[in-house]
Amino acid sequence: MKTGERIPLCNRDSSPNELYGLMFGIRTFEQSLLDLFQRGVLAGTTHTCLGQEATAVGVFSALNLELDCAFSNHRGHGHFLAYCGEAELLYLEVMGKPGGVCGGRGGSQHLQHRNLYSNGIQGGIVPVATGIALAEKLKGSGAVSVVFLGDGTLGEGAVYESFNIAALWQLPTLFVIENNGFAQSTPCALEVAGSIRARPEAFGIPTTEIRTTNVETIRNETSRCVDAMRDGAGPRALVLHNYRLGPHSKGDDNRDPAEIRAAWDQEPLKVLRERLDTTEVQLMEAAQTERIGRARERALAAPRYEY
Amino acid sequence: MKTGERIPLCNRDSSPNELYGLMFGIRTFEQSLLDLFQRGVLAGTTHTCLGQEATAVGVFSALNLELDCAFSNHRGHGHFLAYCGEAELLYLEVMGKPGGVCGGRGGSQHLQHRNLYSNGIQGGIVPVATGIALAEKLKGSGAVSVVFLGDGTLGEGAVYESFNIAALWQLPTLFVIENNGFAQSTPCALEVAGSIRARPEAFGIPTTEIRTTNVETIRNETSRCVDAMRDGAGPRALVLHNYRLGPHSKGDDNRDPAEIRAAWDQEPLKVLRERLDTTEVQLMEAAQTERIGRARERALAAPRYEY
Amino acid sequence: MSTKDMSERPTTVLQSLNAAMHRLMAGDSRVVVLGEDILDPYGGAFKVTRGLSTQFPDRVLTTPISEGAIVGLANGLALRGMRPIAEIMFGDFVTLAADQLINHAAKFRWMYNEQVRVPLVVRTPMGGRRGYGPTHSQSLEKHILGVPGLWVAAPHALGDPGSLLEQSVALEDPVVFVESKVCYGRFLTRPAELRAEEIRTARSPFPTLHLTHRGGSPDGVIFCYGGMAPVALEAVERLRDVDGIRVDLVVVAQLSPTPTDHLEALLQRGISEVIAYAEEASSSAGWGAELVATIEEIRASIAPRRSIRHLRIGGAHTPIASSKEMELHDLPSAELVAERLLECF
Amino acid sequence: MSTKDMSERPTTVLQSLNAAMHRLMAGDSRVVVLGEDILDPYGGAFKVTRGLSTQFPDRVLTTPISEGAIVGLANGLALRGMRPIAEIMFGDFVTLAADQLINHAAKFRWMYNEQVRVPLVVRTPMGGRRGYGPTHSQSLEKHILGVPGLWVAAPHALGDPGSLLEQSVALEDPVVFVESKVCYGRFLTRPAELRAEEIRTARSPFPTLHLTHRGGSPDGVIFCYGGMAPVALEAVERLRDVDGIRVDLVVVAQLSPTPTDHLEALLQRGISEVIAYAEEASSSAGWGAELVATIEEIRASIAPRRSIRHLRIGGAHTPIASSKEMELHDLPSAELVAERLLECF
Ligand SMILES: Cc1ncc(C[n+]2csc(CCOP(=O)(O)OP(=O)(O)O)c2C)c(N)n1
Ligand SMILES: Cc1ncc(C[n+]2csc(CCOP(=O)(O)OP(=O)(O)O)c2C)c(N)n1
Ligand SMILES: [Mg+2]
Ligand SMILES: [Mg+2]
Repeated sequence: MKTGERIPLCNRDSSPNELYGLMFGIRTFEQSLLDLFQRGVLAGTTHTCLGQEATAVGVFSALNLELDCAFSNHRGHGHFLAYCGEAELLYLEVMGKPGGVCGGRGGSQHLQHRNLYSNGIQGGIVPVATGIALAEKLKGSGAVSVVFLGDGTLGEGAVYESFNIAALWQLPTLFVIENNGFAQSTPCALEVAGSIRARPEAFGIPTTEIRTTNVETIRNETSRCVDAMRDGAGPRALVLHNYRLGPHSKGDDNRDPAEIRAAWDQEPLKVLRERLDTTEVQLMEAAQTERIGRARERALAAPRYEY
Repeated sequence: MKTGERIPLCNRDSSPNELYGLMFGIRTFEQSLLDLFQRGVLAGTTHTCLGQEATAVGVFSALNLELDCAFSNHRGHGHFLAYCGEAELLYLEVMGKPGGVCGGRGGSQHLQHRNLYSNGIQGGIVPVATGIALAEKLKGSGAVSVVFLGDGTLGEGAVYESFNIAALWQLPTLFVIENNGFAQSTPCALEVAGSIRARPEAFGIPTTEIRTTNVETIRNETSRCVDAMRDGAGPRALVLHNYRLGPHSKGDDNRDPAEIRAAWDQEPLKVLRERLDTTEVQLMEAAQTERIGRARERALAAPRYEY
Repeated sequence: MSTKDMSERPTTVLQSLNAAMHRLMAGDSRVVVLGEDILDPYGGAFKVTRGLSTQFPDRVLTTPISEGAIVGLANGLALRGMRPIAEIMFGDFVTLAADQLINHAAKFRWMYNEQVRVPLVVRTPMGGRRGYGPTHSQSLEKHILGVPGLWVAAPHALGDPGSLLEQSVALEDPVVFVESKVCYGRFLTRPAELRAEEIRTARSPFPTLHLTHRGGSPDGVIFCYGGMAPVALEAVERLRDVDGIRVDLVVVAQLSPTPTDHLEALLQRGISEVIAYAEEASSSAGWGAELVATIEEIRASIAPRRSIRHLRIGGAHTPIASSKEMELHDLPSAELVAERLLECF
Repeated sequence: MSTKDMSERPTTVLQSLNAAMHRLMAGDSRVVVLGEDILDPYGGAFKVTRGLSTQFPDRVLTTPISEGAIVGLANGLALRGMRPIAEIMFGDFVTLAADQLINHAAKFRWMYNEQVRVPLVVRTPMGGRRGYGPTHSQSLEKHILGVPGLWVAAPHALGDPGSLLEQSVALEDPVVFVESKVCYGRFLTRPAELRAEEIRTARSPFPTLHLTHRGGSPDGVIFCYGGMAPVALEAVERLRDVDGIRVDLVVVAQLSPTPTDHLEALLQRGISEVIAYAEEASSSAGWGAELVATIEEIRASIAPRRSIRHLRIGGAHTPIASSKEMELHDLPSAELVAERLLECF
């Protein structure tokens, strides 16, 4: 597959500046999608991770990107970009063009690139990711398998079947549970009873819960989980709390505007930017904007399917 | 439907003698099934509740049998008999005869009588029972809905979807989770990770765990759950630990004979019998043996389907 | 509904369904509606449930993302005398409710020896052409046809979707009600040039719509349902206007059990030499196959020596692409239907 | 396997499958077997996995009761280069794995643009006549036919079940392998009086077995698969011996995708006036319907004026009773198959 210019990726040694750069790249990409939709350039649907960039960057920067596997969900652009940085391939895919990472067949929710997979069925990906962990364990590859699920996806029974099996067989599966406050239009309180954290714990899965949008904290906690798993300690769960800044997909958003405004004060880019040097931030932002812009323009110029 | 002589049922006021009598009736019924299988009179399969009679009698004696609903599983004869005492109808059903409680269509695992239902799909009955609780709540009937599930059935995702919804909507569902040590040939440790009790609790369902074969304790704890639920306190779970004395169905049993022998020392009939008057016990046993025997003989004499 | 009503006040499929939902809830306190994201102001992903939660807050329940349990709950509700209408947000997720439909809902009545009824309706939108990709565009109804005890019905813009829904709720048995997501915005209308007749029987209560050209027997017939109705109609018009070929249109609403008596009635009116079956799913082991087999059985008894050219026309036998061009290319269009028929003449 | 092999050392379907499982695990360390209760000494509910956990303890995994996750795990294993063979204890529970089969296994290869393969096999026993009742006796395979990307294969006692399993594991795509629970104990054997020929092609690798009477063209043909093979064979013998009617037998192993090229080859040999399709499930929207439709399409091109009498013979369109008498009455017997055919002559 022909790949264009990539966004620089992050690892455990990346500086806050670099982490910020990657998050900003993802933000820019996602915002441009909403823009392309509004301009009628994109069709179908898309789910952006605005406000949740720290999860993507925090988790993937803790992984061995050559080795580890990840299964992403419907809200997977950030995961994809933090995994491989191939903005152009993703643009092409979302645009349904032949050059896309899956030739335009999969589109936004159905991505596959090297060790990264995604699918649009809530919950169903969780046992698959658990099977990936089993495969890697049987092969002795040392890889871990990461799977992303939202608060709403905790409604699906497949999740608990997977918790049970991952725990019984001590598989290297990392369940990243991201509570962004909503499932589509439904607030968490109407779809999740009891405690999120207690759910994997009930199956004997050590669970870390963090209420922060600090990307470094997320990277640190992920690293601890991954190191333990690589040492054979069995599955881990990571419960992250954040807020979805954008609409569920591209449509209506019936949430309280004040609530959304308040969330913009704690969103991961802002939180990190406050600690960084303004000039460096501006340089980085400019470089990313240009990079993403080039990817977008190249993708826009690429041919569509013709019959 | 024509019904023969019934086994006397129990309620919250029933004496230990009466509780024993009902348990003994169930035991006698179940043993006679294994016997009929061996004699080639029965075909198909059957799952007896030998050793688990205290669950059936303890739970149903705490219910309002006119009002409350119950969904039973594949191991449901004890539940059926403790609910309605219709031994003859059950014999006929298991024999596949027209006079059976479901005309022989359902057989052992698929029973329906008044407010009692059962089905042979592990886990699938749990959301149905939750829907029954919802119906009764919407109707304001005051009924509770009881559902029985084994340790092995905790493997099914449907169970957790139901925990979540019952808790969210505060439905009067009582989840009776019976850990009899095995799922078919598989010991609990190979199929249940973590803690059984923590599972409903993770969804915010108050859970009572009892490690006893004492039928009165089970009745008391069930009563407390049911009373709370009738007062609108939402779902409850009851985790019971016991031991399956017989084979999974009628076939092989690969368990350690010493383990099985040890379990016979703690089985509910023995435990209760030790506290009762021997003469009364003998009278009661004789009466039940006769009753069950009559039901069996009448059922054996009844016509089969002819085409 | 007659053609006249439709022309008086233009109504969309969505409006028709939504109005029926309101009527159903207002008219019967046993009706309970449940599904994901159905509360106002959102009112459901495709808005069929809009306004219900405001009007009937106690009987409209937004659920977690638990398709299996949603249908399981509906089963329990139905067993206890309620009239649940469950929504599965995308028909693609009906796979998650397959066990509740096949091993619970459909079985209870018979296996409990007619002692219970399970009057539930599961509504769900199927179909592509919206760019939603491989897991949000399928027409999976073929996989739940032929289940003893389970009805499958499909409204369409040439009929009366709301009445069909009311009929479904009135049935004593479980019904999967397959909506077409591209048709929600369509106006209910029937072509004035064609004579319309509805067949319905006690055994097969969901009406089959027969649209015929006036004067003389047709050159062929197209059978279709749901979202393919407007596509097939366009093919009929194209064949007539461009190619001078007169093809009747039959729009089936009862997908399962097969409305054998309706088919018999149709074949009694005359047996076409060419019959096409237009469906959006790939036609392998699908709805069209069942119709071919049933029609052949009927033909054998009423015209043992005649032979019919049966033509199944469906989508590509692949998943459905996100790419707009690929998706539209792979799903059966009016052009394709017309072309495939033309090849027979 | 030839008829000769079979007579040399009597082998049951169960032995054939179990031996193949052993060969597969011994020959390829990527093969992983998973399912409920499959560890020795129990060795699985129907014993197909017997001995495996003793020989290959690391690659035989007994699972919790989680049919969905079992197939999900197999998906993950297959994506990462393993060759999982998953067992679903009773075919009735395939409903619980429908989402993993339809929305995951079958889609990955195509929707990921051919970048992955999903070589998994899901083995499961279907069928009744054992008195197991409504939720343990069904033949649900009709509901998973016609899924793009998913193979469905069925071994039978007239063929070589073990080889078929090996073929399934060797395929790069997901296969549901439908065993017949009443046939496990049957000896592999073919009737000496009939000439046997196998059709297999690159496009349709699972063989179709054609059993013909010697000398002259037959009066009719019965198509069947899996557990219906011995039943249909008995009907063929009864028709020949009692009624003097010569009916060929075709036993299909590839249920999906439809082996159209095999059917074409068969029809090229001659088109019977009567073709029966014997299946254990109710035939509504089932395997037989797909065959009728496909055969009609082939017939239209090679013999446009001929007409075939198609006869679907299946079980009652109800759930399957526990009652032995009712169950046997409602499932298609050799008598029924023979009678239904006789009516055509
Ligand atoms: C099985 C299934 N049911 C429903 C949907 C439709 N759906 C897509 S995203 C979504 C909400 C998911 O919520 P959550 O898991 O919290 O993730 P978020 O969107 O908040 O990231 C729903 C209901 C789906 N894709 N799959
Ligand atoms: C969905 C489903 N999977 C598998 C089975 C087969 N099966 C019947 S009973 C059983 C074991 C159940 O174990 P548990 O829940 O502990 O109940 P117990 O038999 O011990 O009472 C199994 C696997 C089934 N009936 N349904
Ligand atoms: Mg969310
Ligand atoms: Mg158990």
